[in-house]
Amino acid sequence: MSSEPKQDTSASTALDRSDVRVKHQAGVGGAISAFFDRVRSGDLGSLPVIVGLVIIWSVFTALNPVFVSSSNLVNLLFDCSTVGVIALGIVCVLMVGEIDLSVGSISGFASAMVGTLWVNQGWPVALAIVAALAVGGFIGALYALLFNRLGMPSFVSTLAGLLAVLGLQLYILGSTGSINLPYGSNLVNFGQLLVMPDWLSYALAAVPGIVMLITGLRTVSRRRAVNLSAPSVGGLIVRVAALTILLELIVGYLNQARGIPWMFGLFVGLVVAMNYALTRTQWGRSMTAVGGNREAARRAGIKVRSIYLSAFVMCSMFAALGGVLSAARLASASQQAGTGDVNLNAIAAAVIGGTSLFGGRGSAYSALLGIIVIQSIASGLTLLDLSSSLRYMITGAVLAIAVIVDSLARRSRVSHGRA
Amino acid sequence: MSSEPKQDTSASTALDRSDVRVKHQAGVGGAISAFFDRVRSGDLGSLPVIVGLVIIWSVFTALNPVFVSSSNLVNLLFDCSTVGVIALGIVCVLMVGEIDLSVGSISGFASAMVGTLWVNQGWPVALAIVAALAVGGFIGALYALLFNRLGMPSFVSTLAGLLAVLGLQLYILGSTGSINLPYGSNLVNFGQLLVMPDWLSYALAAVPGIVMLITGLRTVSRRRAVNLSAPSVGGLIVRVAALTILLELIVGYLNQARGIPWMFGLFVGLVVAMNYALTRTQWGRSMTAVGGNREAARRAGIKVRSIYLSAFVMCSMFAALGGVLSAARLASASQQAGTGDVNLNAIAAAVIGGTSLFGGRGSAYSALLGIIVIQSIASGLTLLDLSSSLRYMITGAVLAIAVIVDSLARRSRVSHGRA
Amino acid sequence: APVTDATVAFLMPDQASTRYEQHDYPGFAAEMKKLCPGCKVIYQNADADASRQQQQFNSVISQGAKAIVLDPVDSTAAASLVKLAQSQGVKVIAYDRPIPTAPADFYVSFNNEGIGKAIADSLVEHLKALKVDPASGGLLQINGSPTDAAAGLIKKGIHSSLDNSGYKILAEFDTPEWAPPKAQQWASGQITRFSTQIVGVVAANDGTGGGAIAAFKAAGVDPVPPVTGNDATIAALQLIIAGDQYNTISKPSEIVAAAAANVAVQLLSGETPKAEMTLYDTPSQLFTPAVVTQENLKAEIIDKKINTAEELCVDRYAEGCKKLGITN
Amino acid sequence: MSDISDGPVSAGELVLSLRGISKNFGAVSALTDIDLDVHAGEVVALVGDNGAGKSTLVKILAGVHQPSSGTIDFRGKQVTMPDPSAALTLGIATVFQDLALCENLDVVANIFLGKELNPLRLDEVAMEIRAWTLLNELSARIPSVREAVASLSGGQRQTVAIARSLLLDPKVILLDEPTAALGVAQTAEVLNLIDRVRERGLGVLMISHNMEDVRAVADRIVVLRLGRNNGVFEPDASNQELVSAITGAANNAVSRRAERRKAAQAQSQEQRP
Amino acid sequence: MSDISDGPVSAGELVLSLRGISKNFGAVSALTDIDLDVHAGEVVALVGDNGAGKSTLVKILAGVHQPSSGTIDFRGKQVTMPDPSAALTLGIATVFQDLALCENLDVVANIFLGKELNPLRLDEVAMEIRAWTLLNELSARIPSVREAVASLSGGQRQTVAIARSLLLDPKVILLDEPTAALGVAQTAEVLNLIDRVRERGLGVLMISHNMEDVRAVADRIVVLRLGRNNGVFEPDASNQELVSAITGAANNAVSRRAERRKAAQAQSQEQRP
Ligand SMILES: Nc1ncnc2c1ncn2[C@@H]1O[C@H](COP(=O)(O)OP(=O)(O)OP(=O)(O)O)[C@@H](O)[C@H]1O
Ligand SMILES: Nc1ncnc2c1ncn2[C@@H]1O[C@H](COP(=O)(O)OP(=O)(O)OP(=O)(O)O)[C@@H](O)[C@H]1O
Ligand SMILES: [Mg+2]
Ligand SMILES: [Mg+2]
Repeated sequence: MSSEPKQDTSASTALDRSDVRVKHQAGVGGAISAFFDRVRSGDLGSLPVIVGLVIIWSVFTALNPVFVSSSNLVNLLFDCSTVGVIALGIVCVLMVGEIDLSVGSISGFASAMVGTLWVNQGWPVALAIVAALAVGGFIGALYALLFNRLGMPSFVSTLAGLLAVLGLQLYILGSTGSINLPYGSNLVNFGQLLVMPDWLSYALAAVPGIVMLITGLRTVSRRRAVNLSAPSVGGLIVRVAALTILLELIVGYLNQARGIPWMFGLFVGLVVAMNYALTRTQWGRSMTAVGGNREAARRAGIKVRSIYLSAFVMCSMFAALGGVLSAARLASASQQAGTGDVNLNAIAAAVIGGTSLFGGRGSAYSALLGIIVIQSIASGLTLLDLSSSLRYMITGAVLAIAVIVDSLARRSRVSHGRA
Repeated sequence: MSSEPKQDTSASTALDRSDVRVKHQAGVGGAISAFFDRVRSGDLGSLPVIVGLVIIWSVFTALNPVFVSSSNLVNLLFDCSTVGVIALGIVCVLMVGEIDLSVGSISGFASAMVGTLWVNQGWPVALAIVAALAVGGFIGALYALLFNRLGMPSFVSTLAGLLAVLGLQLYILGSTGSINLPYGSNLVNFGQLLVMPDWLSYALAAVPGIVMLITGLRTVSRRRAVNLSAPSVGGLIVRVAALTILLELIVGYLNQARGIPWMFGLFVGLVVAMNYALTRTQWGRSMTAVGGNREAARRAGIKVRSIYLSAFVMCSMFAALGGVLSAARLASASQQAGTGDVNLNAIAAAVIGGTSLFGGRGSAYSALLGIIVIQSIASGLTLLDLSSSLRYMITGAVLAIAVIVDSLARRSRVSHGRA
Repeated sequence: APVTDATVAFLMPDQASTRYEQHDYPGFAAEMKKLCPGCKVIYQNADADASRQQQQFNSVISQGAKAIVLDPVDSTAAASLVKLAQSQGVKVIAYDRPIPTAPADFYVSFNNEGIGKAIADSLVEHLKALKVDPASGGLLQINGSPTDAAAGLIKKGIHSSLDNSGYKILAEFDTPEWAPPKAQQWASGQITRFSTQIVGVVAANDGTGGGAIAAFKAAGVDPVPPVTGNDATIAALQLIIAGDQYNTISKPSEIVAAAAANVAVQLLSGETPKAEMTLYDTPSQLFTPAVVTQENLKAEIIDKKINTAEELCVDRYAEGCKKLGITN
Repeated sequence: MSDISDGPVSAGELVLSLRGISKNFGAVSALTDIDLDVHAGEVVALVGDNGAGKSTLVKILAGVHQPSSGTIDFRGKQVTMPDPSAALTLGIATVFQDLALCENLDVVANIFLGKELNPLRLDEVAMEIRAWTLLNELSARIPSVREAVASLSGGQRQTVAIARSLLLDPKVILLDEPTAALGVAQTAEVLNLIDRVRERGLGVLMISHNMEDVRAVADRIVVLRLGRNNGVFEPDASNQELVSAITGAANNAVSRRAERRKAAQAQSQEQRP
Repeated sequence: MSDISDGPVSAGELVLSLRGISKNFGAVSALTDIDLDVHAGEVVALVGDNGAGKSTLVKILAGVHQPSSGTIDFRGKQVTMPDPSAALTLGIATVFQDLALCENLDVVANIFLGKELNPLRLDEVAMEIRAWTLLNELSARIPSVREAVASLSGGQRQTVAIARSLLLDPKVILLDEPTAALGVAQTAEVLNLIDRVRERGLGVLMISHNMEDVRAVADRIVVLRLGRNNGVFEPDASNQELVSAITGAANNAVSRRAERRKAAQAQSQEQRP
């Protein structure tokens, strides 16, 4: 179709810089001033949530300095990982504009399955985990079936699932009620004790910067080669340096106490993998498209049903994995596992991190950020002696404050015409 | 602008019947065949949910005939009223595409307020109720403020509210934990005992038919007068007769036991009023428009912010009223009022009844229908001797079945091109 | 006149522990079968929801129940249920938790406040026996759900014991929904906060106790300070065998449930059941629960046939069982 | 504000006057320093390339966007329009390019949205008859006004949006590509309508890409290019002139295509005989 | 299915043939008994009043709707298209009237949606350069291809939708009012494009309300009226003829307007001298 390509841009201006109406900046200075432009226009990604987080942390630290002690932070990382993995699944379903209310029940059921199969039936632990994940995936497939074939709203089907799966959990725990997972077993150690060796954590903290640098440089050279504008190499290096220094400092601080939990490493690994899948693969593009405009995606030839299927299945499997991790963390599989506010916390984490409930907008990092906000509040409050009533009130207030910064930023984005 | 009106329809065909592509039916036979056409094309309103309900009822009756005993049904009506009123509020926020997760907490808080103000502080009961409703409305106004001014997603603000208001509830109940409302007081009698006199319930059951007949006849004559097609009078009379006979039969059956509770009467009255407000007033039209396309509504000159304000305030006030009613029903205001699954049940009732989570589609009747479905399941299962695990599983399954009929009907509607 | 075909309802409050379905109801049903083979027993559990309990209560009356054994979700709210039942000639037996404001026909129970006091007392004695200096630290107190009336009673009992024990309470927490992960998270926070000052933990049930133990384990604290529990779940008994948990409460629920069945049958046949005392204007019969520690585990659990050695002494616990003389 | 919008408009009065209007969306300057006047009884056509900023200007006048700088005078008084309802109160009715209809409402509800008859007891019969009248005036072919707008065809929707704007008694009508999706008959009716509206002394600002339509109804043609004013033309300006003002070059796609077609026809005529 | 769509198209081959297609939406019969043929290397224009059923027909051919009755033959074999991806696999590319873009995705992502380069590691650079090439070919003025489509103007969006359809190598292109929102230059480019596409031997079905554009590119003009076939015309048919086939009457709004204008001009000329 390119029989007559007419590039009315001269070779000197890049192909994508031909429009006179757009301001562009170049070089390191340009990158910095572009950043401030973005701050002013409110286009900030997750920065506002991070600012909210910093506020919360400062306040809690002022109230009780133990809060930022490295050992408390390590605890925080352990606690984040379990519900965080569930929130990651929630991001998947929210991306396509659906919801799963049953992640709590599924996580509880998965922990019960691991408990019974491994401890009571004597299966190898890996097999028990695989079985739990498979059953989780099956439940998700069931929701997808109800949604795709019968058009049942996911709110209703997963509400039914919430009850039915809770029933299953109670059923398989049966007479025992709760099952101890053996202390000293690998799974429980993974959930409670295992941390990365210092050298590894330092090395891993350098990886994001290195990857960013390499891909960044390659993109720059490829874009230059085809006459597209390219970000300044200076700006790239500044950003890489800032990121790497920040990460290494954090790791260094945490290594003063026990260090980075492997479980948190797993969680972050999953977040990074999901982020890659959502932003850099055809599947992720299709997820975003389906969430944004289902009919347009269908007309573009996307197999919309398989996308929903994958979203529901991934969500349930992440929920099951989260259940296994929390069983490991607690060293027990009990009837209470997954009940209470697990559902709400997982959904709230995704939403607080910036994933939209209405589909088509979100990122894997929102699960990470959101769960850190939620667990920071919980952890900060455990360090203060408060009555239950005050504790609830303050949790509510702090949650609102954490999100206000983000809301304000988004509002300014809207008023600048980029909603 | 009507300087040159060109009606190219002759006087013999009605103004709205000029299009040759549309099939029209007339007379009683026409009304019936139009009904079957609608059944085939899936455009059925709440009929599918009613079919689902009938299925549930038949099964429960087969399992335990006590289910349809009039005394059990009267209990069912009492139980429906409390959460039903809350669900009515949920319909309001869902209509504009938002959500309120804190209705449970607000209802609990309202019952705690009535308890402390009335019983402990000696306020007149009416004043205590008004105070509770006012505080409920204030909380809703706060959400609206956060939403309108800061753009905070209602999921997050009401989640924060859920926690903060629960804290308030625990706080004002303080050490006592729970407060008995005096037996024999009007409020408690209203919630537990008072039923309508037989004659009144028969009379009220005739009202819908009469209203339908009068407005129907007036519409027909007005439409005829201005050369618009009008529904057949015969069809109208058939429908009125069917409705009236059905309602009178139900009332007669319930009057065999204690009769229709006043509390249920209040609930139905509110549903009818809300239905009128949503379908027959400018406010209701604006609510639907804002939920369907916020920007279009804004451009049409609708004060979008006031609409959101009214939705949130009404939701919280209905939640507070629901809380007062459940306190009356239980004759106590306790710490656990409004916790548990009140939130989920209220939202689920609205959704099951056919109100969309995404805004712009729903009706006040969905609260009524949905809560009857939910409470029927609960009531039916109390008549069977089941372990908790089985009860959960069956609740989930029955819930799914109740909605499948509706989902199937909606699917056929989509495939007929009227989604 | 002896009853032959009455309907009796057994209404339990929640799922927070398995005892209702694993012990109370089977015990009640078995005794009913013995006393009145023709009687029908309806079991319901309200999942900690007072409205649902009210619904269940109404429903069993619709089904013709003539006597209702009620373990109220909310003791205050249950008063209206009692009044309603009695106005229709239905007998109500308060079970487990009392109904203070409206006298039921009978009250059969353990005493939740007593349970709280017992576990705390046992822990304090243990600490005193170990000669732990009250000045060297204090205790953590983990209560049940802030919205659960029974948790309030246990909390009251624990306070009545600890407040004049000499040991101070470092921090106290109401665990939402009795959720063990919440207890664990809170305990983790306190461990970073007080580190070695924590000499013991009074937890209101086995789940929250288990959460506290997991927190200590996760923090690498060894040995774990003594932690209490309540309910004698298998998991908790195993932890006691392994030495991770200090005590729990064994409630011979079957026996109490059987007593309730006895009372119900007597009330139905018009007799007046024998009462040991009167509590809240209600003729009452109270059972004392037993605190279980390593010392008396065999006597209280195995010998009383509450659990078998096979159930408890699976692989990792076999060694501990041997040490305690449960197996040989 | 009421004193501005209430009095009757005198013929030829300057109803709308923009000075130095700019609008930035982040790094994009959609409009720079725009001046524009609309008089009563005048049809001003606004033309320009895709993305020239025409719709942005209309949205500013309709109160949808706020300008980054510049002033708007309405009937001699400087006004600000913080939201669309302010513009509607002033008497500015708008047909948006994206129509801005509520898909979940039916045709009647959309036409009367925000100005329902009898707010506390909607008069559906009166609204329906008025809707039919308006739609027939526009030669619309709509099967039923009680269907949701979602089921209408593109042209039917556009007719509904135009009908909306006629309902109130505006002083100025802004039409953003009102005939883009309309059939030939409906387009003719809309052009008739514009003529009638002008005769009644209203100011009309019309955007269109169809030069023929523009020349048929406009009294003045204002050209925007890349967000800036690029000349004002009389309706008898040649196509050539207009197109080069719009595209910014005399040698543009339109002229090239015209030449090529001429050449091709010449060639085929050569070959044929 | 692969054997149908894979072979090269021979010139003049009947690629698409519809017989007796009907489509009901509830009580509305949008299409009744439609017959239509499209040959390779032929541009068929589909014209008709608003609501005549043109878009419905296109949607049926694109697999969006299923016909209530009738058969579709593609390259001699009867086919059913249960969903749009089936039509795409056959080689039918479509530009829909409502564009069907994902507003939350940027321009590049929209153009490549469903056919991304390098599915497991998206090649953003290659996609961006290809997108710029396509857009420049269409004379599009888009500030940045990395902005979400939500921020584009109406015409810019339409260009994006057209660019989409050119990406694959289709056998048939369906264009539903492709130039409705386009500026004069862009319209000329699209008409050029249609000429080029025809020369490459593709079948083109184009819907438009602009009779001039239709006559400029079409080889055959098919008229729909109220959901039924209403005649086939040659491109040299007179405007009058076409318009009366479309509106169903010789005395229609268009002719009336033309007469009135002539009368008005005559009158003003009388008055002037
Ligand atoms: N909300 C927005 N955010 C960012 N950019 C925008 C926004 N709205 C418009 N623009 C940009 O402003 C420019 C002008 O857009 P506008 O819609 O006014 O064009 P137009 O003249 O109406 O074009 P068309 O003829 O295609 O309708 C475009 O380049 C567009 O990308
Ligand atoms: N999903 C649907 N549900 C109900 N009716 C529909 C639906 N889609 C189209 N129609 C009806 O079918 C008829 C034909 O619509 P269609 O969109 O095909 O018209 P069109 O010829 O494309 O008109 P236009 O020129 O305005 O785009 C219209 O009367 C419309 O109301
Ligand atoms: Mg525009
Ligand atoms: Mg169309």
